[in-house]
Amino acid sequence: MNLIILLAIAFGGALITYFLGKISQKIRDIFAVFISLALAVIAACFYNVSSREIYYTGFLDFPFVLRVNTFSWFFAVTIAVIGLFSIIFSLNYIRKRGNTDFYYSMMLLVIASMIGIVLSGDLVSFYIFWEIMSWSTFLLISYNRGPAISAGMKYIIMSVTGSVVMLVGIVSLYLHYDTLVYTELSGLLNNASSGYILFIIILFFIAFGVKNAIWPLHVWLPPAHSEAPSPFSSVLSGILIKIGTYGIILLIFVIIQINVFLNLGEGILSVRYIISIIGVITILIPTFIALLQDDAKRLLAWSTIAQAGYIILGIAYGTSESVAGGMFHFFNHAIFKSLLFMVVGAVEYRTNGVRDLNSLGGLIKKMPVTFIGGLIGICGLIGVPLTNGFVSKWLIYKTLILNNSPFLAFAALLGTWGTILYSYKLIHNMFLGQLPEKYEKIKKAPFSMQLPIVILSLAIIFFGIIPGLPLHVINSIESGFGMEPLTINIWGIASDTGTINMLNIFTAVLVIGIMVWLIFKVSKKSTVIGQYDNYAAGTTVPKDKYNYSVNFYDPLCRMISPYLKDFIDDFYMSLARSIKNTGNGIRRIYTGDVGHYVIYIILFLALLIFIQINWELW
Amino acid sequence: MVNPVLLIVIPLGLAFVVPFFGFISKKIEKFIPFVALFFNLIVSLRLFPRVLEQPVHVSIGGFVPPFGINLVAGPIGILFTVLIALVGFLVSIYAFDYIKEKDQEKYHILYLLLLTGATGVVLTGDIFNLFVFFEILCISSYSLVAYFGDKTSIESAVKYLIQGALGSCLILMGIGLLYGQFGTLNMADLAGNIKSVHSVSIFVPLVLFITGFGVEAAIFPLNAWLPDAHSSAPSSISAVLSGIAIEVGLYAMIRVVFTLFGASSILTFLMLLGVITLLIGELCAFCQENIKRMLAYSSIGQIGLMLFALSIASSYGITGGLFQLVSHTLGKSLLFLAAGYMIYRSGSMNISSFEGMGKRMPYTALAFTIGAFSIVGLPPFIGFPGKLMIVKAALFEQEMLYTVLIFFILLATVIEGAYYFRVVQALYFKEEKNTQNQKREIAPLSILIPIFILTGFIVVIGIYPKLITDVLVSSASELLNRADYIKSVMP
Amino acid sequence: MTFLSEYIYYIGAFGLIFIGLYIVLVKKNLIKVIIGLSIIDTGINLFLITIGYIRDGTAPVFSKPGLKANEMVDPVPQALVLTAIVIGVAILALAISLAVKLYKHHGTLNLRKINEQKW
Amino acid sequence: MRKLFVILLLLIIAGGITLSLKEIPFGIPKTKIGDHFINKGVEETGSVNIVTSVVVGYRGFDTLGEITVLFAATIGLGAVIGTFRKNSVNREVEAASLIVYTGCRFLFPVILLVGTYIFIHGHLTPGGGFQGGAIIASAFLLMYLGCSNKRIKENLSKTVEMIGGLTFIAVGIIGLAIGQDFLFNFLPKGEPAELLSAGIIPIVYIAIGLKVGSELAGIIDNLIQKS
Amino acid sequence: MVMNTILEIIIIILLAAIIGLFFLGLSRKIMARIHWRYGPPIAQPVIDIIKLFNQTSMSHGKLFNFGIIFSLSGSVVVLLFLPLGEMCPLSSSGGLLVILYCMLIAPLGLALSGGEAANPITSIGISRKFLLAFGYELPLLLILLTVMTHFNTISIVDIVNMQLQTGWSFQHLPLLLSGIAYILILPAILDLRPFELIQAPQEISSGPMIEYGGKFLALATIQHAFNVFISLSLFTNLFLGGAENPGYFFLKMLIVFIILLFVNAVTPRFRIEQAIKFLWRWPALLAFAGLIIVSVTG
Repeated sequence: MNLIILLAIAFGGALITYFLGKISQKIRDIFAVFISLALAVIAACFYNVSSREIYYTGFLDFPFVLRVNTFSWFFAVTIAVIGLFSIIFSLNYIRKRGNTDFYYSMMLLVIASMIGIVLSGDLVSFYIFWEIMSWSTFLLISYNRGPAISAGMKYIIMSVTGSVVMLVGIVSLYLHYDTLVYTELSGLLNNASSGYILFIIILFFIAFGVKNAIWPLHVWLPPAHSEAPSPFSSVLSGILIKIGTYGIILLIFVIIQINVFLNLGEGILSVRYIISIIGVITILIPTFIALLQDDAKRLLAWSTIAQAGYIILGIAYGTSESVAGGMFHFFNHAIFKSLLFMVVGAVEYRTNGVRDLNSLGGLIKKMPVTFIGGLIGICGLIGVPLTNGFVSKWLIYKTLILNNSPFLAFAALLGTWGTILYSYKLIHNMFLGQLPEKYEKIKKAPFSMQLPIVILSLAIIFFGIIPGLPLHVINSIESGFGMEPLTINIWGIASDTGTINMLNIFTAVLVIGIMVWLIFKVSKKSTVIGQYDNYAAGTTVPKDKYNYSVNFYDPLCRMISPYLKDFIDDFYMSLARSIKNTGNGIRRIYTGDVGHYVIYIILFLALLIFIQINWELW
Repeated sequence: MVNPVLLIVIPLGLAFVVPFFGFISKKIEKFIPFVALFFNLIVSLRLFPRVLEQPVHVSIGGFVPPFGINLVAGPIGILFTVLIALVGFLVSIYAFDYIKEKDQEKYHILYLLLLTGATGVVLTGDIFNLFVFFEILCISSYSLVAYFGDKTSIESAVKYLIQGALGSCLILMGIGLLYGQFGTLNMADLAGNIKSVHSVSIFVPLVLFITGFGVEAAIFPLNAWLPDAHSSAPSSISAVLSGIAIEVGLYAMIRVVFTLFGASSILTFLMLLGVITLLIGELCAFCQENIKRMLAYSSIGQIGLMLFALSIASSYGITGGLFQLVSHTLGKSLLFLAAGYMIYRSGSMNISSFEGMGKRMPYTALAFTIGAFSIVGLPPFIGFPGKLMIVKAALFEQEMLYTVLIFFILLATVIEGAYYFRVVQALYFKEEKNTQNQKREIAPLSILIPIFILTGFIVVIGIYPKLITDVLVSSASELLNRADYIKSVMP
Repeated sequence: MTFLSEYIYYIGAFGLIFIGLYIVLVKKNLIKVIIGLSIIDTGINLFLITIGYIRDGTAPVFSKPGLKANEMVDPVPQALVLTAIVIGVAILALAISLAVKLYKHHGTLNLRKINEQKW
Repeated sequence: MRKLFVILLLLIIAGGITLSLKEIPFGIPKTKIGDHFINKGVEETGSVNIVTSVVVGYRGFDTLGEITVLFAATIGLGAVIGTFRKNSVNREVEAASLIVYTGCRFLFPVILLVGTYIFIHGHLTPGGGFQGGAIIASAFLLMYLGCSNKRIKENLSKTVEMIGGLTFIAVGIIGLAIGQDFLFNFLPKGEPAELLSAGIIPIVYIAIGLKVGSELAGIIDNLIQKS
Repeated sequence: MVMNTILEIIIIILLAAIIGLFFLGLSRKIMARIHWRYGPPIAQPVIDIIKLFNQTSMSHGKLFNFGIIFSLSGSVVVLLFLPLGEMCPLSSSGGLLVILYCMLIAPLGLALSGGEAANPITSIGISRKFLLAFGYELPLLLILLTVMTHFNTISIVDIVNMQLQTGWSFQHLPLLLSGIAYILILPAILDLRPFELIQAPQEISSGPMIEYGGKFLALATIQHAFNVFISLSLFTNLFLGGAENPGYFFLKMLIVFIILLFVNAVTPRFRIEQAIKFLWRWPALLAFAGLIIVSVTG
């Protein structure tokens, strides 16, 4: 199979989908699913293939290179698979909405451009795909109208800011080294001055940081994730922001190379440490802000930022365990976060767009499969043992502790405990508690929604018990980067400094669980009662009156909320306002009085002459 | 043997005979610009390969320069003629249905004259002849701005005329001063005599030229006419004004600065001026509610960007600047055409009146979106290579000033993005308030064809910039190698 | 005095130009501004002619035999002026027609008051 | 304040221009191309009026541009003025007295004749297409002023104008067609100072005269009729 | 080998259950004595459990059942990671970090189970439970990190072994600070006054447990007993040098527990915000100081 064919299918599929939709909705749906399935399958076929080809030279003499190795394969497959699931999820979700052709076509375009990003082997084509991804994402975020419009605006402005800055970096690299192909570029920076490397890192980091929603570049993410259509939110949160992670890995490990990166700066002021600290801030602040949210998707959005912080922390810390943890967490986060967005999306779909946590509740009886998906999803998010999130976080913590960075570890761990709070709030307020009467008639989610939910839930458990599979891939990526490989077996990691073996834990939990269940089973049977049949000190619980899921963590929220204003957002907004004010001020020079205009002309002339006569500048 | 002079003469002749066709049938008139510009397109494309090898020189009336007037069809000249012919051709198709007012005849004549004037400016090798053609361009654009004859358009035209006439006077003064000193009007001859601009006597004409052409090129602070004029002209004319007229002004300015004076010392100043123009244009555009005013201010910004790139005066810089020029010509024309039709249907120039247009006119809105993305510089559209080349050119200089300026430019790009994306969102993602005319309507073919062709160019060149970069590189070397130019004209 | 006699033509020409410029820059009335533009034009034409002038030169027309070539004034500026005049006329005509329309629309020719198009 | 400021600016510019005028002493001998034209003009173009040989011969292209400018102005003026035709009030014009009326009608052909003479002899005597055209236009102006009931036939004027323009271009293109340059003087130059000399120059000047005359008349017509 | 492990597991579970239940009984007895009452017999919890298993119970649904099972098995799994003397069956499967995470399972299970019950009081209880947990986890994390950084290992077995060589952790200043902090947060972990907010019988009628009856309550009680054992044993292992034999180990735990009971008996209850404020102030500060000292000197 050829890489160009893969890209051609991806982009061609996106285009054709739009026109197919004009013919028949059904054909288009099938075609879209087929295309994304094909992408996933073809991408998977490149496992352990390592190839590289120049496919286009017509662009300003930059050779466009496509390459695949384990690193890009890993990302490409994740993208294709998550993309496939969200397309499937979309089938019902989007059906009754307007402009569906546009939706599918953009969705496929986003996926295609992401695959293009990870497969491209030089920075120019990387940038081109990057930008295509940016604007198609912008169009999709705005798709929901209403508040989505300002969300999309925020996103695209930040994204464009980031990418133009990156462009400077790319061009600067090109001018210094006369090539932008990774393979030729890598290692060339060994001899560069550390100031220059720092300059490059900062430039690229702004771009990747915006996409990856690193604090303080995160402000676009909460509105964008919460206002986008839910299937796209899962793509957005699951993989799209991880393209930023891909970029960071690319920058640190391929272009700059890890040994150069680790030697930048000294001690607490070293670049790796600073980025790690930024990662930790990215974990902590958004975690607590997520606690305060009442909108399910906004909560998940903040959570996404926080989880991205773990990834950055892991990658920037730079030991082979932490990098493995970071990359594994990328993979896990893609799974469980897209799952959670799908869960919220399913609820939203059935309740006609309600995602306010205070007005939902008790849906477990109505949507059991969705609930299980949500439960497993939050377990993964928290990192409960036997889910995939556990292993990746464990790797990060372990290496932080053992390398004497306890404060980073503390912040990361604290973030996890915050995660418990908000993720329980999410599941409790949606599915547990009392079922409001208006939701009595809700049906369970349709099959096209349940299918991805079920598969992704299974994947969480599967990779939680057998972390060795992805870790093996990650290990070979790392050895490709010239890092010390981990000792990995299929159940976990065995090393001198710390061992984890999911099989033992799994067996233990399973056996003990069965034992307890047996005890439970053999003891006297219990009768099942309804939700209003509650103990209420002698009276009955009045219907629809008590919904204690409102303001779930009120005491804590009252305590911390004054400190958690998103002042970065305020800062950007005031920046935007001041730019607008400046513009409004400046345009007053065009007074409308032509007398002024001619004076400008003569003034310009006189000024130039005056300067020349007096100072002879020119 | 194709002679570049035909590029000027044939459209001129056709412009003269438009009234005659008017006698036969009123319907034929509108096809005259179409035919003329089609002819120009063919001729200039046929000239292309020849010009790339070596500039074509034509002396009028058989008198060798500096005694007669000569035309220099170098790569840059032919590049411009192709652009003018192409955009003019497409806009003339657009005008089939767009211009429905009475006095169509006059519109078409003036339109043709405008483009002929522009062609003359880029081809001529004589400074006074350049001035004459420049006046043709200006006078027809004054009239065309006033074409609708309503309150705003007359007001804008008056303001435009006053400033433009002042600019012309300055140019003429400059010509007089130059002629007084060197006794010749041929640009190559003049250039051969001018060694440096340091002395006041040469500097003053230079500044007069810069100011005079700067008015037409809309460089800050000489650009106050532009937002008014571009926003109140008919959209087809706005497209040509924005896409061609100001670029031709910029061409004249750059030609004068580079070739005539070889004034490399003033380039840094022009560069700063470019950045200031860019920032001011974008900031003002950011605050506009009127779509055409917004586009007009955006044109100011783009001109600033081009000026910046051209003033870098390296091969990279000029190539980048010219690429940006091409991309702006195509993109901005497309934007004005698409916006024009939407304004025509919605009856208001307010951005909010565009809400829901994505549903009402899908193709036009799509074209507008692509044009907007291209202007902002998003791949895979034509704006991106231009931006890339400019950044490359600026960073290539390896100087702090350039790096700082490039960040300002990129800031401006972001601002530009902000207001364009706002319109795109209005097109697609805001519901129309008055729901009665939700009906979907397809624009007539004469509107769609030019829009589609422009869109096609934007995408194709965006993906395959090599299509034009070769020409641009040789254009850049033409501009940079002053000595070659002089030698080729005056052996 | 020699200075004046040497440069009186220049002073005249540029005097006109600057008077015109002053009018354009300062006056409010559109008609006056147009007149100013016209004066600038005239000044420039005068300037051009002055450049080509030779002391005691004759018109460059060999209308009768015996005229010496080296006593003739430079014909080029005259040709240029011919063109410039026509251009000036063209601008003037257009400006006046616009002024007429402007008056119809706004009821005034005061340029300070005609500022609907701004910002 | 504004005035002072403007004066200051103008002074600066004046200073600059004065400094640059130092290089252009007044009354200098002819310049390079001026010399060439005077010395070789008659020989090369056959026109004894060197200005004409410059205007139509050496710099004929300028002249083409120039008539185009005028053409553009005429059309533009028509377009600008004509847009409000409906609303314009038909002003009652008092008829001129008989003397004026007759005088005008008498002078009209004479003026036309003078104009024609001037542009036909453009290559021989001072004068030429523009001057002749302007005189012709003044004849029409006279008609408008004196005989308010007479109007130019618009179509006729248009046709004349068109023929003028086309002739110019056709002459130019013939030069191109015979394998020379545009506006090449392909006709025999004849004896200098004869009426039938200087090749294409008289033809071009006649064309210019017709065109300028009809254009200026058209401007007058437009301004009088439609405003 | 495998048989040995299985045997160890069974012994540990049984021991933990016995010790845990004994502590529960003991606490009631001691409290009564402090209150000048006679108090129930020490075996009362066991008697209760046996009785409860024989009562009919009411269930709110599958998650209600699943949650309690999940919770109990989570607690049991944690036991397997804790060295009890020489015995530590799952020592090689992740260490202290896994313990930290597995300790999550139990409250999460209870919360889920209570969630389905849809009783408002349960919701309040759960909310308080998580908040309080968040309150004490902050110092707890600092404490554990101090210990792990000090010994530069994440394996609890290694920690115990090193204490055997170098003496109890309490002897080192940073760990002393952490140890004090741990004692300060222990009542919160064990739901004792002044942090008895979750059950708070007088206030929210046992909170999360309100819907439990019969075997559910029995299982919940067992889980609580395990919880008591786990927290105390963690403390003993980390700071009091663990022990070579279970008896000695038990003694250490008992002393700590009795101290806590005295505190419990004489203090009133915090409000939840006050509790969090307290927890985030003193214990956290102490632990933080400890961590700083460790990371600077280590």
